[in-house]
Amino acid sequence: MNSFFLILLILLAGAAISFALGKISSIISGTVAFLSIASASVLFFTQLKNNTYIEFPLGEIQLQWGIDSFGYIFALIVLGLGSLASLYSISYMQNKERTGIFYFNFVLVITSMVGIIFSQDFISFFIFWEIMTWSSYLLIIFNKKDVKEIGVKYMIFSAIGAYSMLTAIVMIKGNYNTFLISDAIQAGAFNFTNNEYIPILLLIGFAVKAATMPLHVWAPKAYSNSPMSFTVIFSGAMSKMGVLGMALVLVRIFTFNANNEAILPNFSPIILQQTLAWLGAITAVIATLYALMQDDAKKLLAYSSIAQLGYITVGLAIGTKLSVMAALFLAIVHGIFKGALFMVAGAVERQAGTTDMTKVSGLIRKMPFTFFTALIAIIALAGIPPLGGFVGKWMLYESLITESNSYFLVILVFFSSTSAFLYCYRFLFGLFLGQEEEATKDVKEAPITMIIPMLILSVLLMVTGAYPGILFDPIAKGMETIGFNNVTWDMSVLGNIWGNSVNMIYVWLTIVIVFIAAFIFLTLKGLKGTRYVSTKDISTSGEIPLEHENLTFQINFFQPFRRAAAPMYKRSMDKIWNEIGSGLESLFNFTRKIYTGNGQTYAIFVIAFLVLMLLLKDTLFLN
Amino acid sequence: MTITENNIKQPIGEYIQNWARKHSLFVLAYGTGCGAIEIPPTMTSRYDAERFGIRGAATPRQADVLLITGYLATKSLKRVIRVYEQMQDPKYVIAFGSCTINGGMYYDSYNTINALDRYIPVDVYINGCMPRPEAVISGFVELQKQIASGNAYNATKYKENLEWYRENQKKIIKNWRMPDYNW
Amino acid sequence: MDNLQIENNILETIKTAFKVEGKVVREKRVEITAHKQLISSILLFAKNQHNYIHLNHITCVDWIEDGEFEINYIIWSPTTKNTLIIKTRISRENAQMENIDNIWDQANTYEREMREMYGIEFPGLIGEHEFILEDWDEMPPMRRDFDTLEYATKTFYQRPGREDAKDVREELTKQSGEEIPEFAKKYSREK
Amino acid sequence: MEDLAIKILGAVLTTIMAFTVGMFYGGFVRKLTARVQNRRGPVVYQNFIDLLKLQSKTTNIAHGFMHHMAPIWMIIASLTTLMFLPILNGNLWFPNISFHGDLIFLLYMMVFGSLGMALGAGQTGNPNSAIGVTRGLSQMVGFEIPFVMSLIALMIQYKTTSIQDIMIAQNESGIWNMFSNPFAFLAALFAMFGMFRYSPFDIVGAPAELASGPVSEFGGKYLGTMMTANSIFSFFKLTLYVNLFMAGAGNINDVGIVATLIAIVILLIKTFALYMVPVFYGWVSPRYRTEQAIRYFWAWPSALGLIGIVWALI
Repeated sequence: MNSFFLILLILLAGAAISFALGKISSIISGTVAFLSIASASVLFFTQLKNNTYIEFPLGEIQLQWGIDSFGYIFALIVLGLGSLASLYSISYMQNKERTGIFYFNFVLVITSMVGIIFSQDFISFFIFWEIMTWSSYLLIIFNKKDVKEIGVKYMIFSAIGAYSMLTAIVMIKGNYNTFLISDAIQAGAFNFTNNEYIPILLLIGFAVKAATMPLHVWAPKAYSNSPMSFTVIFSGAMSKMGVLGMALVLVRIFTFNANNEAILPNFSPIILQQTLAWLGAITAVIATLYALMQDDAKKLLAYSSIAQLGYITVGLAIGTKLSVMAALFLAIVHGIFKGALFMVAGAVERQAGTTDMTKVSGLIRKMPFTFFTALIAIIALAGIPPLGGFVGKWMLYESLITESNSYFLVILVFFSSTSAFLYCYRFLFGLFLGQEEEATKDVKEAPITMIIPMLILSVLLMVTGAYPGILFDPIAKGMETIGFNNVTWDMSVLGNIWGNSVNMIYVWLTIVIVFIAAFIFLTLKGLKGTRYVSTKDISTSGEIPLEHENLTFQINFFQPFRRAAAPMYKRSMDKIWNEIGSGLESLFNFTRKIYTGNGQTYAIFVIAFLVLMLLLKDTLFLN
Repeated sequence: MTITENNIKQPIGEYIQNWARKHSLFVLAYGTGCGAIEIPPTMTSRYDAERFGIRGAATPRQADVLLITGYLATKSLKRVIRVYEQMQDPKYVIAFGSCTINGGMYYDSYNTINALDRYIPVDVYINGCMPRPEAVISGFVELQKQIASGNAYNATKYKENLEWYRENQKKIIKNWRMPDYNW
Repeated sequence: MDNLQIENNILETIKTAFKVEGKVVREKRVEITAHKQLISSILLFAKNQHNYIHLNHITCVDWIEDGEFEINYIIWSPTTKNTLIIKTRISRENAQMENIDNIWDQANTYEREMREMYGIEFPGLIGEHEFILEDWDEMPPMRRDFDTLEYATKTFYQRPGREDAKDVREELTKQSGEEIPEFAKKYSREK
Repeated sequence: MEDLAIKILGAVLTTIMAFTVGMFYGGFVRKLTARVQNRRGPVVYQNFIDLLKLQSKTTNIAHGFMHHMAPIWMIIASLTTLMFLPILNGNLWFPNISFHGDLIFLLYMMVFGSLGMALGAGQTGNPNSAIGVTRGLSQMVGFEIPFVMSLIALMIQYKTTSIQDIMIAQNESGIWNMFSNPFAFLAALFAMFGMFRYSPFDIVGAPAELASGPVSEFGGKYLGTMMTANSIFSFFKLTLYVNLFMAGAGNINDVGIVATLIAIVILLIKTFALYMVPVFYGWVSPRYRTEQAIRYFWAWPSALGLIGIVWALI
């Protein structure tokens, strides 16, 4: 049997079996889910060769599945993170109700994402896309918390995305008479000179999943309210599906239109490029500003995900070799570190009962491995050398400064990433540092099946920091597939087009040497006289904090910053959408009055619609 | 290898360390008594204690010298003990003003202690009510002499005779809620 | 006595309202002595009718020879800038006084202090018993029958060499030609 | 092999020089501050005595692993940034590994120490430390903006992100960047006030109010190591500024020992002159609150930075 079908079949069977076993035992069900995803991954990475395609008919339509180097990048994220997350969820979902449904949807999400990567035609792409949306919807409302607000918001925005995507697909079919993605690209469907609507509609569809402003409002609560083991996938991999689509479309727009900008004076791709880049940067800034005001670690991470996706959008929108490489690198690395961080949040939630940073503190002594993962992932998230996060950030900045003339964009991105230090610190401090809370006195380290995926991810972050080349390799191949020529890379040297470079090996060497020397010196010096004391033994003007008194500073953490940045906090996209929502409601109230019950009126509507379609025929359909 | 100065023999490493300790005194001023008002002139332009290497420290972790300025109420004694124990060795105590010596004008008060050295070891007493900044500086110079001669080992004495000190302390602080130390 | 008109007026109104003793001490200061059961009514009356909205102080004096505590409520009016002192006496035995922190919130602080320092009970007073003193298990220290020297000698280590620390009251009485009253001799430190 | 030996020797020499110079500068500042306040002040080598004293403390307190690590992180940040910084202009003696890093890398590496220190301070459980850290990090967001703006201006101006190239370009044109792009220089200078945390931006470690803030639980060897790291780091920052805006030190063609010594002297003069700016500014300034400090950096310095970028574009 063909490996494509086999992989999907294994995953679907895994979904079905784990659903059936969910009633019996959550551990068995989780193990089945893990095994199916893991075996599918093994199958994928061993059996499938790049650039293999199969075609089969579905009725009259010719469908095509296949895997190219570009999809391979995302398959790395989806399957790698998927396996680890399913391993993680065995313990995480233990002792929870309705685990069957959870694992069913969980595996289904993975299946649909693998399907999206396989799809080389719009029909299967759209079908898998919708499966992904629906199964993730069921996971978002899994905790049955604020279903109305979160679920409805997610559904509305997903629907906006889906309909715009569907419209674009219909228009492609109408204009070029094909459903195959490669044919559409060959025909120039994403080309601005031919039709501006198709790429923009597709972009809207993808931007919803990539949580780009102004379509991001569903994300914070959806990320923070789903079970953490799913959020690992949700934020780490599923958002990357939006990135995949955006990269696919954007790169084509810019490469195809590079030479004939003058044809469209009104709406040149440069404007789209700049608009998208600025939207990405503003997303990053605003999400960062909100992230650092959160008291709940999960929400903080959710906002931070949006901010990171903002950087990726910037990279994709700039569209040069280095920036797209940076964006794809960031996409993978973001999958790794955000996956690790959500796993950390989940571990804390499972062990300590809550991730509210005002209620939990000082877990470092209880959960050292979890803290280690959090530390590594946070360093990567903050973009501090020498981990993978820095590599992506560096390339993004260099591409912005050297290759595009958007210097003010750099400042915006830089502002966002500097402010990110604040919430990075807040996350580590809030959960792990400070004095121990009495309520969390008996907290234990998370079980080993949760620790292992976390540690694997942290090791990956270190490796990608020292040898980013192992990720550059698939990325470069993927980029060549979607239309870049000659993508060069080095194993551990980062370079820009001005010829300046950073050698990560030297960075690592220096840091490791200094670290070892300083650590030995500081540890051995006065070893006998050094004593480790509890966090209650602090100098608070001679006052002694009692057992139940927790002096950790947690409330209004960044108040001075908030005061300084007060004008930026005044507006919220959420409010704007709410206003639009109430506006729409009154509009619908008005439209209700159209239904008069008179047949004549309806006839007029039908005629009016036909007339409208005829008028717009030329714009929507080319031939 | 030893070095001899003022008829005192010290190993050279010790000598250098003591020299550094002597010339770099970080002072934690416990300023609850009226003597606290004498500290600003001591530290600022007029008397300039910094030329002796004396400077203020904000927390007991960084401090070398605990300067107790004036009377100690029983309530503040608890804090002083706590602060003293939080300081890192080698540490010194300078008690300042008559009240720390014999209670001064508060000798018959129901809530001020009379003899500080019963509770924590005192290296240098500066008498007077209040001692002027010159006296304070002379106290510091006396302490520097002690440090240089290697005789300022009162902190060790405190650890050795901890039981005796604890007994005295607990007589005042009946509800003993101090953490136990593992030195 | 035109300049004391306001003071006299206030005194008169309170006198007629409550049938209490009182006098104008000097300009802007009126003193009233009342039974302890009248205190809260007088305070309320003064607060509402004469705008004595500010509670300056509540003080306590130990009249050990009469076997009584004297409690003074000192209140002040911002309109007339007058101080009104309301005095009352309560027995030292099982000393108890009405709690007035529903009239002025800040009375709570003074009352807690009096409870701790004199042992006067205020029924319904909110707050822990330990207020200023820590770990105190002796007689309330501000009572005059509490001998601080004895306590200090017993508790703290008196350092020898304080020979000049003698009771100077005798010398002072000699200088001024007065005599130490009988009751006070009991507390003399030179027995 | 010989190459490696020379490299290691160069690294050690650079470290020693940075440490000594940084410590002496600290001592000079204390002495000068004292003279300004009409005092005699401590000896100029007082910082060395303090360091020796702190290292000869016999007992030390650590509140946990991150507390223990904090000084190490700071040392890592100081030394790594120093190693990636060309100390003398094109000189063969102290290039270290500056060819393997660039400005953006240094910009991010500079944060490493602050974050490590913040984590250590957080682990102590002292609320003052955490408050100090939030102030410090917020303030950092403030001054990084004008700083990065001026750096971008320089990068645009010379079409390079390498410090070495910027130095060479300045030497070739003969005009220092502080004159060729005064706006960028001013923006960076204002950012420097925040970086050195002298008044009016010293609220992070306000001694009376926050009990010296983040370092309030650090004593003995930990405080001593931090002091060392800070000294090295301040030398690094000064040299970075001199490299970027004052054409570095020394001539590119001279590699002899005498020329190197002269270059070092020039470097010392330039760095000291630059160091005096925040110190002088601090003497006459009261203290800003954190939000005032942030607004300060986001107002005029950022505006100057923007003008600097536009200036570089023109």
